[in-house]
Amino acid sequence: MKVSYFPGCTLKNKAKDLDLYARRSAEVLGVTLEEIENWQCCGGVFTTSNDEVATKLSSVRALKEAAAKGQPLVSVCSACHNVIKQTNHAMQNDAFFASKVNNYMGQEPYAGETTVYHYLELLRDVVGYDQVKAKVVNPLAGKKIAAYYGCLLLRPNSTMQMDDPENPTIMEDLIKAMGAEPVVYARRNECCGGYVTMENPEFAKRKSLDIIENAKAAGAEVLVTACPLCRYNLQKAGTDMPVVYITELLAEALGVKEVTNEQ
Amino acid sequence: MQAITREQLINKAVALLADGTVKYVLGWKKGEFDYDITPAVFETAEELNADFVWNDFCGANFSKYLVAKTRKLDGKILVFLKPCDTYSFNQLLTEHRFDRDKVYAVGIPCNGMADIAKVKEVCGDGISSIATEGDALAVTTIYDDEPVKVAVESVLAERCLNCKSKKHVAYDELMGEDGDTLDSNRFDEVAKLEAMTPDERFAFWQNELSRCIRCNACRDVCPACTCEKCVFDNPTSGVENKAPANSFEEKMFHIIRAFHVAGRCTDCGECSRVCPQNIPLHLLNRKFIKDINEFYGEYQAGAEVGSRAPLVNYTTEDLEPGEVFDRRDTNA
Amino acid sequence: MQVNGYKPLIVAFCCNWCSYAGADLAGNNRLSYPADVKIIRVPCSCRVNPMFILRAFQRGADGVIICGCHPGDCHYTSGNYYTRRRMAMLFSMLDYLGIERERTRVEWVSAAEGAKFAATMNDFAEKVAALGENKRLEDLRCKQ
Amino acid sequence: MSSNKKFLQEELTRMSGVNPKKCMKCGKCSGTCPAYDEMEYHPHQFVSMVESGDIEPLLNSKSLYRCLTCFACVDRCPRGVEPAKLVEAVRLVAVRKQGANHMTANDVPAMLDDDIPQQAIVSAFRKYTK
Amino acid sequence: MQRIGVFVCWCGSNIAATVDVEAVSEALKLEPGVVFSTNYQYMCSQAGQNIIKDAIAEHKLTGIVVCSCSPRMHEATFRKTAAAAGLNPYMVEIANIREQCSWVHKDVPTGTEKAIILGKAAVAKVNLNAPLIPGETPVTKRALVIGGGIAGIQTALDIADAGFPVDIVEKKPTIGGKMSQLDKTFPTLDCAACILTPKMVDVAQHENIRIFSYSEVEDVKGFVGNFDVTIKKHARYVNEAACTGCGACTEKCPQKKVPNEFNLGMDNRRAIYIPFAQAVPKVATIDPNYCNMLKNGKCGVCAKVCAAGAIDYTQKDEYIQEKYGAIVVATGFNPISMDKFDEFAYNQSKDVITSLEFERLTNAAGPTAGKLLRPSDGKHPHTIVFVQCVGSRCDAKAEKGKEYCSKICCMYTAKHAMLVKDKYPDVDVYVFYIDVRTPGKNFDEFYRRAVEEYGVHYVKGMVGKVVPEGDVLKVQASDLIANKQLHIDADLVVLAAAIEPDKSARPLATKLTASMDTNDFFTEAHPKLRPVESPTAGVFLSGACQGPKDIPETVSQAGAAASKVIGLLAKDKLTGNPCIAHSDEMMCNGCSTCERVCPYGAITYMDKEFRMPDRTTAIRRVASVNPAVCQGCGACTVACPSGAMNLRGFSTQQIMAEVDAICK
Repeated sequence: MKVSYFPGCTLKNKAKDLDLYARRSAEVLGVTLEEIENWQCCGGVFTTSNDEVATKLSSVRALKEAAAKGQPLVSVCSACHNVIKQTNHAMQNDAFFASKVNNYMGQEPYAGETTVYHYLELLRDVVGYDQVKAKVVNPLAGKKIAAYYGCLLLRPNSTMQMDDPENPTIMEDLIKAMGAEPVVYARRNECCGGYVTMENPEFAKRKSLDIIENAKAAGAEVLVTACPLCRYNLQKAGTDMPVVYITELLAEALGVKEVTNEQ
Repeated sequence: MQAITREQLINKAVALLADGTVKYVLGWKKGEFDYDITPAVFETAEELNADFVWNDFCGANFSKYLVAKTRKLDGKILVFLKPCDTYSFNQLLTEHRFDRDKVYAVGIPCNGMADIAKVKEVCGDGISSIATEGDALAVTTIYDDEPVKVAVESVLAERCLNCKSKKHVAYDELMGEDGDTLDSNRFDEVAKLEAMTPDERFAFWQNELSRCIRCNACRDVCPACTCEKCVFDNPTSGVENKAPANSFEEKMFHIIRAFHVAGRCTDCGECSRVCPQNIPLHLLNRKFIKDINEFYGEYQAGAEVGSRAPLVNYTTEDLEPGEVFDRRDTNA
Repeated sequence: MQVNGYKPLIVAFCCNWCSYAGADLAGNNRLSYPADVKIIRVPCSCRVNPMFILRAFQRGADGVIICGCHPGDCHYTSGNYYTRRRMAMLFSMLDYLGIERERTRVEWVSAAEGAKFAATMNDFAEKVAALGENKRLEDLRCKQ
Repeated sequence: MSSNKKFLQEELTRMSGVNPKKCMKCGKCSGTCPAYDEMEYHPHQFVSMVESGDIEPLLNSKSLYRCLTCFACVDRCPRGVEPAKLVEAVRLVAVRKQGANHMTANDVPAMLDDDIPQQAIVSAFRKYTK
Repeated sequence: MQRIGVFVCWCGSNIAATVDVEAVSEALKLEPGVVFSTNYQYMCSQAGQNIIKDAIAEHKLTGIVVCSCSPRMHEATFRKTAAAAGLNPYMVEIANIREQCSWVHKDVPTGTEKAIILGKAAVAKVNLNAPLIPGETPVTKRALVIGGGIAGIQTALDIADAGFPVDIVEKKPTIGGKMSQLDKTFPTLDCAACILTPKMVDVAQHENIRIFSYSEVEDVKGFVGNFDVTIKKHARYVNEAACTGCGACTEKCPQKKVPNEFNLGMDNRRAIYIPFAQAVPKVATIDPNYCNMLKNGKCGVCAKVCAAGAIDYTQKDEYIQEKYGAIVVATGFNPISMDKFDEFAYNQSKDVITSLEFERLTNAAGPTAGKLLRPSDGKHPHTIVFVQCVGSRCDAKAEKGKEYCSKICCMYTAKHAMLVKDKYPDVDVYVFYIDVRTPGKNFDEFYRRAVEEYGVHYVKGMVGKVVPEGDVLKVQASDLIANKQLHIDADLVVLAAAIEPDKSARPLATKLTASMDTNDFFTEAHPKLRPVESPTAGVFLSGACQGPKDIPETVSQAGAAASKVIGLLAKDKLTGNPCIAHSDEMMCNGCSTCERVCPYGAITYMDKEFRMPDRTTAIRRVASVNPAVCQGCGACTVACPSGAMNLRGFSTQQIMAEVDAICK
């Protein structure tokens, strides 16, 4: 099947791995990620104020393009997914906001018809973890992997509706499907410090250390994440805990990691 | 032009009669003219071949006839239901008005029905025959032997132009393709009236309702009006009246009738179709439907069997009667 | 009550348990309201049939008010909730037909609210009187 | 409350969609906030001060730029108050003023290192500037 | 045509000062049907009543109108007067010319004019009155109590002591309910078992009480005084009469790994079990989900060791039919699931527990024999954090918890804190609260003792996150008074979970046609004045099924419900209010509209054969009103589109006649 794909600025730049492994793995699983034409940066964060219109237009453009193709819109970056999903939710539920957006955009009005998936949801709900498991050629047996969700994947739950926001399993179940052992720890949905790292790196470091300590205490050997900023903050904490993108592990398990490296 | 042909319907009916599934067929029959089609009961293939009619004037909603027919006839009845008829069918089942086991319902698609008043606007009075020719009607009048061609689309009834659903919500068997519920503009007319001043509204309705001759056709055809005895026919009800005595009584009749069917009316539009004075009676019912949707949440009578009508339901947070105006005024 | 020389006729339907008792309390406390208001006792506001209201207008009433227990306090637990829906619908329809909104009202009056009863009736009578005679819904033939 | 305060209060509740009157003052938002120790005014105080119209101190506080918009308070509030949306609205009122950007392009180079993802920069800009 | 007498009262000067009573009685003489009209100083006096009685006899009156004070004052008086004179009491109508006329209007012409109109309306109504006779129904002198917790036990004992037979239906294998799981009770700290188990024994030994344990109500038909109930007795695979409760089977059963629900799964029981030592009835029950014999026919150990030969693997569910005059609902409550609150890590750590689990942990008969040990590693905790209001007082839109205050948590948490400090004074105890709610006798004193004498740390604020790390629970919370965020390393976290009605309540309410609120608590007939009766006649409410309650409150409500039941069962016959709805079968459509608005479930339908106008016959569905259940609100009369439904005493025709008389 083919789905529309919104990579986002960071995946074209500092987080090329996240993007490449996601595409490679998807192909193995029978899904082609079709990049949206002329996509623009989502802005990184969703501005919750309902009088903020212009900051959400790039998301609506991407959503409309997917709608025109009749495809779901998929992103890998947690931040992009959060912004797009919240924008789509607002288009569906806030008629006043939607009318203002549609005034800006002109032509065909958009009312939130597109289904928005995070890459993980695509794997769980469309492809199916059974299918993932069946395609694993290089099981990550014996690896104790701790999933780090951060805040953006799960919250606000009323909009994101991805998983139990306090005790999620979507990444753990994928880790299991890849043949590794998931490590559950309570701080996996606490914030890493996010963009405040720009102004206050010490603070982000403290937050990230708390998370890493908690994962370590639970026996984690490696942390996985789907967000470049989370990965950055966790790595900057300066511990020996490796932090990798979940797509990288997936590519490894599916046996397509080396292919990408050779290129 | 309808998607299903007369022959297909007759073949279906004959087959069901032959294999004993049904004993009777409720179908359409030509009346005095080609356009005043009336419901009729058929029992044999011969009768069907002779008199069964299916054309762009078969608007009659058969659901209501099932109340009397199932009670009277001692075998299973085949009924052909257009999408809008199925809503009335369900509503009557919700109200236990007939025995479902005595009915074999065949859903048939409908492309909309013609409005004879609109045909007459084009061709004038004195119509002697109407024949369907593809997407057009060939209308012959007594004044002219050469038939006038009228596109069916141009004379569709108002209720069909604002069709709410091409989807059948009840049937035992479906002929042809099932459609979807539609986003119709059926409340636009109501909204237009709401936007008028009270004086304009009063003038509008006075003009319309003053034409009422109290023939009771609207009541008699209405699939929600199946009362064993109507309050307006009941000498002990205190509101009995047989004929319009004054301008108030038409209002009383029409308000009470609309109120009695509120939450039960499926918006089939039969009332307006049969009104000999062309009073847009559906605008009263639609007003209630629109209010119900706005005040108590979307509700479509007959969409499912057993649903609880809004007027026999409540929430503790319902709006106050005094607030209905505030609400409209701020919406307007 | 007279406004511009017009004395209205007002029919008030009061539920036995709350509003009728509230009217009695207004009497006990000698709180006056216009004699134009005539009360009909019903067991519950949900006993009020729209036909009664139209009948009153037909026979020359200028205003009709329905009083019941406050929502949640109905003696029969849910009667006034039905009243609320029915009257919201009926009033909306009358308005749609071009009838003056001020001629109909629903008010919740408890048995303890004698003062509210009197104040409500004063206010309602004044508003109805200001509208003058009920020409639109009145039946000339029935009026003597 | 002065008319100016009232206007500001109404503006904030309109922008955020938050009704501060729903708050039952349990403090769970502040109990859960990861940036609590960085803030002079804490999430529950934002709610309480907007409710009482005491908004000026919030507009001038650095706390506005410490909220991570991690939505922990939004998801965990038992009353559905959504404090983070209120913080965001106050911040927007602050930065929408002429020349009141919290961060400028000139500030950025000093904050960068080789690894920092673009996402962090655009996010900070969206949060701190207008 | 009626022969109507009109009697205008002066009420001293109360009426006569503002209303020309003579003019009123004269004017009403001219009304249709009126054959006699008079006025008198005090109609309610003996002399006044005699005037009425004499006039009824002399003028052969068939109906009377009294123009006097409010019917709420003297309608009953004048009805008795009429009855004494041989007139049906429902042929009396009152025109209220005092409270609603003379007292609210100032001048005589106005008052008189209005009094005449009110009199005319009453005359118009009486013209259409018909004699009414209240219906009578017999009462089955037996009560059913659904639920065998402390509420059901107390209600059953009180009814049985008054001499009426009572059946208790309990879905668990034993009665006792939640109270049997508790350790101590507030505010006296006496042990729950010590005060409950004697009552359970009383129930078991009472000659008027039968216990149907491991049973549920399957179906309820009938109405007040005459309920027909089907009770489903689940197969327990043990002959109750033969079992001596010796417990040999429960020791020998090889299936040892069954989570013990009595201890909330904190330890295991066998597949054949007696829930606890003081269970009533003390009879073993086989759990078919775990028994090897029942699952695959291999084992049979219990049958071998049972000296009484009580084991019966072939036992089937049994259905019992019984008639009752009254039904008491006492279905109780449960703590809500903590699944939606995992920021407190209930599903991520064994050491995060609910308060009910804590009760079992401190109970001498519990899984740790009363020693306070952590479920994860059996170590003594040193720091314990209690979190109040978990899932209570939540916004409805958030769809996570309950909107209401669960009422009992503040007190039991103070109790828990005190119990901990009592046994282990070195343990640090924190209680995070939003408000401490202690309305009750000796309640606030109790809570203050926890703070002042026991040194429990009460912190105003809420826990935001619990992080299990290693063997500690890192608790992050706010201290609103200190305006600080606290970080506490705890060993045990106890959540005061909101309580909700038992899941069996909703289907039961449907069977009883009793109404419920949106939280599934049963609704009372009147929130203040009839708090233990359901709006459905003959159905009474006891305990937490009506709303959150502590033990003292539950017991008092249980007693109140019992007294209402006793009052009902003491009657041989029930006399109804004759002003009730009735349906004209000829006009009824059988459409069920009336049934849907009836708050009492008084309307049922039947198929009836009718002769049609064309001389054929047809079967039609028609409504029928149960006169013992209908309360006469009239909601059905307006819902009915055909007008078949009418209300006696307030008929459509009568009210229309009043309207006409007023508007004439």
